[in-house]
Amino acid sequence: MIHQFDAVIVGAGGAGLRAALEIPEGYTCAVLTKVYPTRSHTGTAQGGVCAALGNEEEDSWEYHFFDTVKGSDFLGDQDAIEIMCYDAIRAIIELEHMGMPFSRNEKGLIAQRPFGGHTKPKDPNNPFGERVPVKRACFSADRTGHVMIQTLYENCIKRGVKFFPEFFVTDLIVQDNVVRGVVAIEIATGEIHIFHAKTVMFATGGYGRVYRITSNAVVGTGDGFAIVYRRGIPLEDMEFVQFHPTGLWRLGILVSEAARGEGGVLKNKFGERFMEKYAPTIKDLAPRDVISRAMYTEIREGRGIQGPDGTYYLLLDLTHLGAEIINKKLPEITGFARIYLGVDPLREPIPVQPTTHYAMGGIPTNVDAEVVIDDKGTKIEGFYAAGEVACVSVHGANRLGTNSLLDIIVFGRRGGKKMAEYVKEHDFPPLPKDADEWTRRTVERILNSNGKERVSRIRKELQEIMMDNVSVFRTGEGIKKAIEKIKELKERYLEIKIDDKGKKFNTDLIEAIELGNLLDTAESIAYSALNRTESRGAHYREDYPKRDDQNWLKHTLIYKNGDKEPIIKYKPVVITKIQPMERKY
Amino acid sequence: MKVTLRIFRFNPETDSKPYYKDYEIEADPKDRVIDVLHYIKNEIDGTLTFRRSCLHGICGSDGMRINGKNMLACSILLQDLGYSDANKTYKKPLVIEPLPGMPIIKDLVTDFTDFWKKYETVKPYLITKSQPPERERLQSPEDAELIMEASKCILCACCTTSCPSTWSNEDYLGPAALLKAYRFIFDSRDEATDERLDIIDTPNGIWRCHTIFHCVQACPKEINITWHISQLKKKLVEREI
Amino acid sequence: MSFKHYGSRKSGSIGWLLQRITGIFLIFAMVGHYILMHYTPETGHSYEQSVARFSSVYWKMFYLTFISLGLWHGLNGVWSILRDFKMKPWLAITLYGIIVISGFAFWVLGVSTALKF
Amino acid sequence: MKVEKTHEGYFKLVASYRKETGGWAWIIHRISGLALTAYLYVHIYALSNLTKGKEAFDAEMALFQKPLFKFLEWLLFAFVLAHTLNGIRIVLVDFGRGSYYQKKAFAYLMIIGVIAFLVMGYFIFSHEISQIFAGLI
Repeated sequence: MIHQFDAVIVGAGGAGLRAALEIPEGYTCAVLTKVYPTRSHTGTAQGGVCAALGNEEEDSWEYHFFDTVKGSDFLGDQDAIEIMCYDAIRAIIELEHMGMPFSRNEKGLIAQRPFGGHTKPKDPNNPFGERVPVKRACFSADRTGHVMIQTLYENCIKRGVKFFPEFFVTDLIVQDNVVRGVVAIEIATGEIHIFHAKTVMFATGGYGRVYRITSNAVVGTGDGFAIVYRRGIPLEDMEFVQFHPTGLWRLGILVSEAARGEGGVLKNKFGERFMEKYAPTIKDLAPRDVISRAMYTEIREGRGIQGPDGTYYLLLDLTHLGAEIINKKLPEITGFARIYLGVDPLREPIPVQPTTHYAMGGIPTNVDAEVVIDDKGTKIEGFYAAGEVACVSVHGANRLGTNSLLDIIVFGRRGGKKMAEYVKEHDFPPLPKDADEWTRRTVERILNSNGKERVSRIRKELQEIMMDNVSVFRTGEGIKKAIEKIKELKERYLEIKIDDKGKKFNTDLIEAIELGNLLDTAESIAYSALNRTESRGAHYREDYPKRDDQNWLKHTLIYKNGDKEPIIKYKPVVITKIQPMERKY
Repeated sequence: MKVTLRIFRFNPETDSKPYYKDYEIEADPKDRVIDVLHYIKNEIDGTLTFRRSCLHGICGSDGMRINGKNMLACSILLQDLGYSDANKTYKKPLVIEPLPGMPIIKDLVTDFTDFWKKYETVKPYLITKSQPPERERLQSPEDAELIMEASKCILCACCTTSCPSTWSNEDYLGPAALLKAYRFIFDSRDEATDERLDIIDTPNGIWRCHTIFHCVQACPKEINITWHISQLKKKLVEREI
Repeated sequence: MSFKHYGSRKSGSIGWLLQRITGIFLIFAMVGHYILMHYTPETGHSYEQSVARFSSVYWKMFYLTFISLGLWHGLNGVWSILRDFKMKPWLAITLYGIIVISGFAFWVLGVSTALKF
Repeated sequence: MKVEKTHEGYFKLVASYRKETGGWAWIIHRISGLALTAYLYVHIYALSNLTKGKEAFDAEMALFQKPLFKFLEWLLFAFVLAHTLNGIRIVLVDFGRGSYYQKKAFAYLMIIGVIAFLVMGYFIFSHEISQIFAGLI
């Protein structure tokens, strides 16, 4: 079946929904999502969304800007970061006007709390002097993302946006650098649909499921990354994978940074508050890469606690906070600890370990969410990307907590506005013949394949090898091992066999296609990581433990090259106001 | 420990009638029900179909009926269902069925079309008539607290499908939609209270609630939905008098 | 955009409230009734005493209220149970008719008994 | 999109869904309510015999003094108690914060109910009970 829409948005998370709100009346817009809109992963964000509102104490967007640049280990593009931090205040007020139920302070203003890496100078007259944590994260208890996605979805209903829930997008139709639509499988019927469009936005979220321990949803299989990568569009900075320090032990379920923002502390086997060693000034509120590394170091040096299954964890201690704060401001994570680990945070510390959390890299875009495929700014006409799948890059080598929710509402909106302009000025580009050929072939191949490999087995092996070799600490040797394994798995992937051969709601088939996406995404991560021979932000190479601004102050662009080794090119980092300096907390 | 899962199966392409299939598996008391389902799908029978996404009870995808009661498969451990002895073989099967009273698409997957229509009926968005201020609208912490619990709802449909009033009349708005109505009626910033009260004050609306508390027991986010609905009823009565 | 709701608005709040108010009244009335009937069975059940009670204006008023509210509470309850089910209009009207007519008939019977004395 | 409906029936669902306090209270309330309404009709009809004179009324009253009717009356009281006490719970839920303590409220009210039921049993059968004791002595 062929549909025609002026704008097609793939993914109904925060970025997709925010963009959909910008498509003007009179133009058709379809939002495709492989789950129901409110099920998207934005909803799991807990802690907050940052904006220098200054509701609790003196603050300025310029401090926010500085923190984000420093947090990114100076790899973030400063023009984009400036736009985001400046626009944050307007964006939050706008969300409030849309009806988002924020927590409030005594004055009736939006309440704010401290968050990892967000600071202000102790002495305002000395902006580059010593910095102290600042209350900057606007929140709604510990379900900020949940109320945000609900609010955005509510407003989409108000606007009458057309949704296609449970449509799994498999391919992007692009020819001569002009985007023409997408191909999707309607999960309920198994039918293949072509969406012919003037503009397409990818807001498909992250790829956490490449790793074994992850806070990401099962649907976070990197579909958007893999689709564009296969279509010859590069991916930027894929080596930077954020590990959140506090995932529930074994499960990886996120315990928000807000827990530390409210005063929680990390402790090792001996009950020491070990972050005092690694980040003497802001301690447990250091950025995520710093804490994750510190935790791994503690475990390696024998100060972790061994669980019955042989894996190690550390402790997040909230017991000193008191019932009032825990129940009022952190109810959600209290529930998680109780349900999943049988631990009552009021009385005992929570066992935690670092968990795969966020993709800093992604589809390269400019500050208007337009996809640019090289260092000269060549665009793919009509193609946009926003949210986790995009790399603007505002997060550089490491994202600060709360900046992801900010990213989606700021750049989702900017992308939406550009799309609105684009649909007014352009006509439908002709649809190439057999646009759905790749999808049809893939589906047929998987359904008819009668090999002996199980999808789940390959997926598990991929997740293991990535977790072991391409996570917090990396070595060239380890990454090479992972690459070899990925090659092997890709070959075995051609020999799979699925049990469900039907058409209707065939999740077996969907999972098989997703596995293909995981493999392609993993490949781009591993090659990018192998290539960058320095340590920066979340990318830590034990064989190259120093940051190397001389050679590596640049973005990686990785291009697929058939079955051969991918091609790697570079793009300069935009530096406007702040020159790279040593990053310590 | 050994547990038998008795799972509701129905494939519209091959089965004329739904049936139950037993799977005997090795599990740990600390496993979630969703882990066990994943194990079956991954290792034993790939045709088993169910929805899931975030796996920690915030996306609301995997609502199903487990041992006779609606809950999220990702938010319940086997040990909380009485399977707590790691060395035992349990005879009593763990019965897993789709949400009751909904059309069934396949296995544990149900059709949510009506559920979303009901949700949309109560106008689930802030309506304001006055010009918004330059900064945020002010709201006291007490007023914010009033809608905090209601805004926890994850729209998993566990409540609505557990309500006997929905079973007898599938057009009843149901707890989820009424809770959403509460969320906006009691939002100090909303300016369409009257319009909203009219929507729920119908024979298929709030008056089909008989405080049976099935919704409260089913809610995975522990929202006291009945309390919120009783506030709405009082508001409606106040308006009439 | 309303979802298949039938009937008019304002279709329940007063009935809902009255059901509760009559319920509360009936609790007290029932306690009195039971004390009379069982705590003092000798006087409560005799013909003379019953006739004497019915002859008193206050008792008459009490019984009339009791019968009226009791019937209303009971039949409104029955109707609200029936309304839980999706009914074709003709069935709804028929059942409603039966309830109203039989309720009225028994009300007349009860009232006439009380008013005889 | 065609979806197959495989509904369980209403009564089957009510019977099979795992019920806690609220569900049971609701079922008890409905059944006792229906029974009491039916009884009200019977009661009004029986009372109308007052108009037929002393003989007819006394004959009827004598009938009600038979043990079987006494037992039925006792049973009726159980229905009255269940409906009345649960009615109190419903009013607490509707007008107070009863939603938060409805399970406890139900438990306490039902304990009161059982005690009241036994006490009433003593009153109804006091004549028979004293006879039994008289026989023993």
